[in-house]
Amino acid sequence: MESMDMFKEVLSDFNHSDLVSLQVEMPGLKLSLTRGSAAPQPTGTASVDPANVSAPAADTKAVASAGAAAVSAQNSGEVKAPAKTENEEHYEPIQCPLVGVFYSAASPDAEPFVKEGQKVKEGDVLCIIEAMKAMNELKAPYDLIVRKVCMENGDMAEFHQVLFEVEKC
Amino acid sequence: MESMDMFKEVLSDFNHSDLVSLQVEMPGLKLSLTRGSAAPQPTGTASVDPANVSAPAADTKAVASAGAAAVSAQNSGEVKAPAKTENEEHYEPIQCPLVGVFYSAASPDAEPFVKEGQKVKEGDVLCIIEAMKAMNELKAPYDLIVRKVCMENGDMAEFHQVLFEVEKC
Amino acid sequence: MLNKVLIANRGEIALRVIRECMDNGIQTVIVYSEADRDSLPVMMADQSVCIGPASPRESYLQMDRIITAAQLTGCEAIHPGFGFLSENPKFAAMCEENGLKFIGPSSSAIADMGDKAKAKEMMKAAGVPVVPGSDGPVSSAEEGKKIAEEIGFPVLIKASAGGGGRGMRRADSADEFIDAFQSASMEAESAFGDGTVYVEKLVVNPRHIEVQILADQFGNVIHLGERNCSIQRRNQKMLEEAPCFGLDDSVRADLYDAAVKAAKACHYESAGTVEFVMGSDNRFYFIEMNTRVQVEHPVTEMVTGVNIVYQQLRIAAGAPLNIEQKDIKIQGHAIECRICAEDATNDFSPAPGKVDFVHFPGGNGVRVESIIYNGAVISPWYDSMVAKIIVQGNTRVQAVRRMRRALAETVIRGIPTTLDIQQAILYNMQFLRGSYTTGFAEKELPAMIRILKAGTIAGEEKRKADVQEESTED
Amino acid sequence: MLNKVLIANRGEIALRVIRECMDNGIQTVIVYSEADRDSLPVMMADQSVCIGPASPRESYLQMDRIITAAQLTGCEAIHPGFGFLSENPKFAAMCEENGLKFIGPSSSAIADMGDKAKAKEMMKAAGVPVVPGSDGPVSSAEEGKKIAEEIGFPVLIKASAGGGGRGMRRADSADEFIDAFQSASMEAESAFGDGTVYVEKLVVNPRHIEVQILADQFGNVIHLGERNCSIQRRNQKMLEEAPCFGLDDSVRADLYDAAVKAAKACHYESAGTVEFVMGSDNRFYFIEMNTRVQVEHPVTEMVTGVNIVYQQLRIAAGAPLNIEQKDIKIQGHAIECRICAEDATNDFSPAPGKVDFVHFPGGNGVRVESIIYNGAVISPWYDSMVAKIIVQGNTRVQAVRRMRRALAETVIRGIPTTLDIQQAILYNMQFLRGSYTTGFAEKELPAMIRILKAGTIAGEEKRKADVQEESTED
Repeated sequence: MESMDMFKEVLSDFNHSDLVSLQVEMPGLKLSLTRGSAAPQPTGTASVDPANVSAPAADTKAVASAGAAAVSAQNSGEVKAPAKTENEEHYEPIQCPLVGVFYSAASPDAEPFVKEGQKVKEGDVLCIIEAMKAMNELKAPYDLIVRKVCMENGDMAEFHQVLFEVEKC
Repeated sequence: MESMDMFKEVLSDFNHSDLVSLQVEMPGLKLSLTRGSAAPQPTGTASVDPANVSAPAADTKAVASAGAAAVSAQNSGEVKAPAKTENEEHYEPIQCPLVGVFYSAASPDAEPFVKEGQKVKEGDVLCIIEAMKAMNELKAPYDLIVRKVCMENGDMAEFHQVLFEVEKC
Repeated sequence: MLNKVLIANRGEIALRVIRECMDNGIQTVIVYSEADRDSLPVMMADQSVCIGPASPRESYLQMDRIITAAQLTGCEAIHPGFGFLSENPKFAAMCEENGLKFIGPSSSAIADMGDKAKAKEMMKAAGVPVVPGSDGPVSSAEEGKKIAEEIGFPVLIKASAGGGGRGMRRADSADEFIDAFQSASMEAESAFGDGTVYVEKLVVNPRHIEVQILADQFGNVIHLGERNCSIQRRNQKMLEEAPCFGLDDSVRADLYDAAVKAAKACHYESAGTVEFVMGSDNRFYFIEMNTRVQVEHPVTEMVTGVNIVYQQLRIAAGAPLNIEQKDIKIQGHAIECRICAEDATNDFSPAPGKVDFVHFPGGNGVRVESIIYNGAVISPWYDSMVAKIIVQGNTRVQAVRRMRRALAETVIRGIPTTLDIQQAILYNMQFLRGSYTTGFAEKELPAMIRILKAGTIAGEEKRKADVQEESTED
Repeated sequence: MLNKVLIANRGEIALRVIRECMDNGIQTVIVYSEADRDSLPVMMADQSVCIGPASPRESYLQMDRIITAAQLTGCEAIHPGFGFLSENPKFAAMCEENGLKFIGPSSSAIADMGDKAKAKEMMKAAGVPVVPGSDGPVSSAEEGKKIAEEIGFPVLIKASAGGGGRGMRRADSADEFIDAFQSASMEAESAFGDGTVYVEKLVVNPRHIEVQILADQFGNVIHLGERNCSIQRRNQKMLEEAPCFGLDDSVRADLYDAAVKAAKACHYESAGTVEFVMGSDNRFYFIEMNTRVQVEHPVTEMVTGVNIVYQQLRIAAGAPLNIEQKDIKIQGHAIECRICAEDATNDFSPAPGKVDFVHFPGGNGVRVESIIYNGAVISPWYDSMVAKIIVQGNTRVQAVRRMRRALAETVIRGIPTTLDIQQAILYNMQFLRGSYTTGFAEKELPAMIRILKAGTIAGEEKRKADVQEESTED
């Protein structure tokens, strides 16, 4: 991203936050912002940087987590996906490798292949994706615990749509 | 993006924000802005930067020339109105009040009404603008010295085109 | 053809004329006010001359400066666009006197058509239907009643000195007439110090139908069919279509005949429009003639394939018409939506400002006329129209769908626009039936605006809720 | 009409089809690769289905996934656009087998026309002129000479196993033939291990002329006139016009007749194009039939007023043609310029990237087909064409001027484009004469590119000088 784009994004995030000040350094940008009006400015400091005002934050998002000082910008690009919580960090997505219908069980009456919380061995069937009248079994790529089943039985799954969130064992 | 464009964008964003101060560094631009308003600025600091820029952010030009801080790039891109030099500061433009042909003299053989360097009294004729077959005398609005004649005899003059640069006496 | 033309206008019509000149190898000079220095027409024209400050009175209406600019830049002709000086007979005369071709009719035709009373008289003489009435003051209630019985009820009794609806009464029958007459006259007396009134037929549920005319210097006059411009808000047209939906061909033939007669009666030259008011009985009456190109001319261009501005330039160059009436075939249906920088949810208040982002529609059957671009600034000094979007379809239904699609494609950010309200019109049942009258805006807009407002607020709250949900999820 | 259509394509042709569906109340589903997630067609379609990563092989060519997506979203038909699967008989057959209407001809018509030898045979049988020749291997030089004398010189002797010009010789007369034959055969033997050669007429200074066809399911076939697509660089068309300038009406009649015969011979359905090569003697020969909509279809739409994609949809829905041959009138002249993200000054190397700013032309007679917008990213994975600009004028001269104007209005920043080289073509004398051949690009482009380069460098230096001057003035 170009510096100016980065600047704009940071500024926009800042404007939409209720931060009092923000300082950021990333490749190509070093920026310091202070919102003033009523807020009495710190006085008598040496390296003023109206910085270490801690960020309250109703509306968190990227910038708010800047807490200390610098957005390390690793999730730059499209910050669409909100930062994950501590727990979710461990979960891996199991994505659909083609386009088809998601079946959670072998037949309408059968039990689902897997349930949330279930431990699954590498190679076990997770679900079936039907495409062009062919039933494609999707197998666990490694030992895992199913944390979330993201689809309903019979849903259409797109390429790379997340079917399960799992925890590697 | 060129420095001046970057400057303009940052300034515009600043103007549209409710920031009190802003400091930014990016390739080609290092800028520090402070909004004057009433807010008493922090004093007694060593790394002052934003502080003593007193320019009220409303007037763009004022800010651009904002002494201390950065913007070294004022010759870039399309700086339509280049900053004036010290001397030119004194010169006032005499603009064409209508659309017509500029005549520097009363007739092709006559001496021009005024020459560069000439002292002129308020009310003296500076030139004639012909429009719709009418000869409109343009008179000196005050005592002045003609510093520059900007038109050739017979040129077309647009509305508000600068005809002379003059020095007020 | 002409060699060099001065455009004495601004905005999209200036650009329309400049483009047409470029497409035909004609050099262009545009005059502009200081507020329009960075406008697209100024960038596009071969030459430009600043003629004054933003205020139209001091720039676009400065006849001397414009004529001088034309002369000094070596132009042969002046295209006045619409608005500003386009229907000013004095300006047309000044052009004539200064050896400049005014691209439009003669100053006398403009003057004749500009004088409403005279125009009505001329039209009547030429056999063009005009709103029937007393043709002047009525001395007594009895005389008025007799006239009213002749022209048929309902009628309006109007103060000669009147305006703003004062001194005006409606009478639906002979029984009501005497009372209505006296009441109108008394109100006129007290309001204007003059109790004189006249009687005129009241056209119930009128539609605004107009016929496009082309006429050359040799007396050849053809028409290019009609337009329905009945969707108007405070006399400002919002949406126009061609042809008028659901009109009998016999009514059309009469309309066209009347329009051609009107043009011939005033020895018309160039493109012009004869405007009629049409009742629910499909009887129509001359209102006025617009002696210039109109905002909505593209819908006619779309359905006839005739380039009206090109024809104006040809005619001004002294060429005879190169199309005959029999060449004119109406193909399909066209609609124009005027997109204005106005806040429909705030009484359509003009909202000038900077266009942060713009994206226009494209594809088959879609035409855009606009001077905005990314970063353009809409000046508060002039008309609020920022774009015209015009579509053509094989049928009216296809045209409506295409317009919905075209508006859906259009993105204008930074200023409020009438895009949404136009889209709402395209889903309105009265509009879809095609038989709407000039009462459309008053009757239908309020509900649409309520929906827009609700939509906007709901959208706003939905967004807020989403944001909250997001933060709680975190 | 159809209710729901899947578009198995991307870029401007996907948008073209989506728009046409919207304009006719047809729901749309687009399939897309991960690289196209933020593309305009994905935003515009009613539904979208991601079918794979950027690589076309893993997305746009994944027949199973596309068919599955169509079935699961309840589509009745698939529009293949051009390129990708549009001329793949297997895909068309798969659609047929899965109860989906393939919007195009039958799989067998695609297969027949895709097999060059078979197509040539069918055309010959149908009385369509094909390039005359030995129609197969020639056993001896003497036999070859006899054939050459029959079809007339100049001829080409070509290796049956050949390619890339090896094993190919030209003979301008009977005298030269024997030597040329032996030399070709020897070269073929050493290059391909197979000395078999055949003889074919050499078309000197050929033009690429093609005829647009529409055919319904009931055997009705009409043509929509011809296009001249002779300005090609490495077999990529750059600029197309309709009609072909300076063709005799008798030649036209023969062309149209041949094209309709060709379509009938393969029981064609939908829109298609019959391509011919035409010599300087105006004799023409069938090359191939494109069994799909073409990039340049808008020029035909502009001059005929027939909406080709709409007709495809109607025909696919099983409707008989609603236009007859006699309804087709060619009005004026149309030109299309393909604007590609390529650096003409660097051997037309594709230059993907982000579009920082875009401004497209508008006004009467100008049409834009493009998926770019401010901030759009041109992917390196696909075709470099970013926009088509199409204009129509009353005459070819007016169309040329209008295109010059339209290109001048167009601003695309952030990526290099072929805008400038297209503008240069519009000022090229050979182009203006209208009689250019497929040799145009090779002959004329180098000089234009030199001028562009010089212009760019000069412009650059001028700018630098200006800046310096400005700074010294300060």
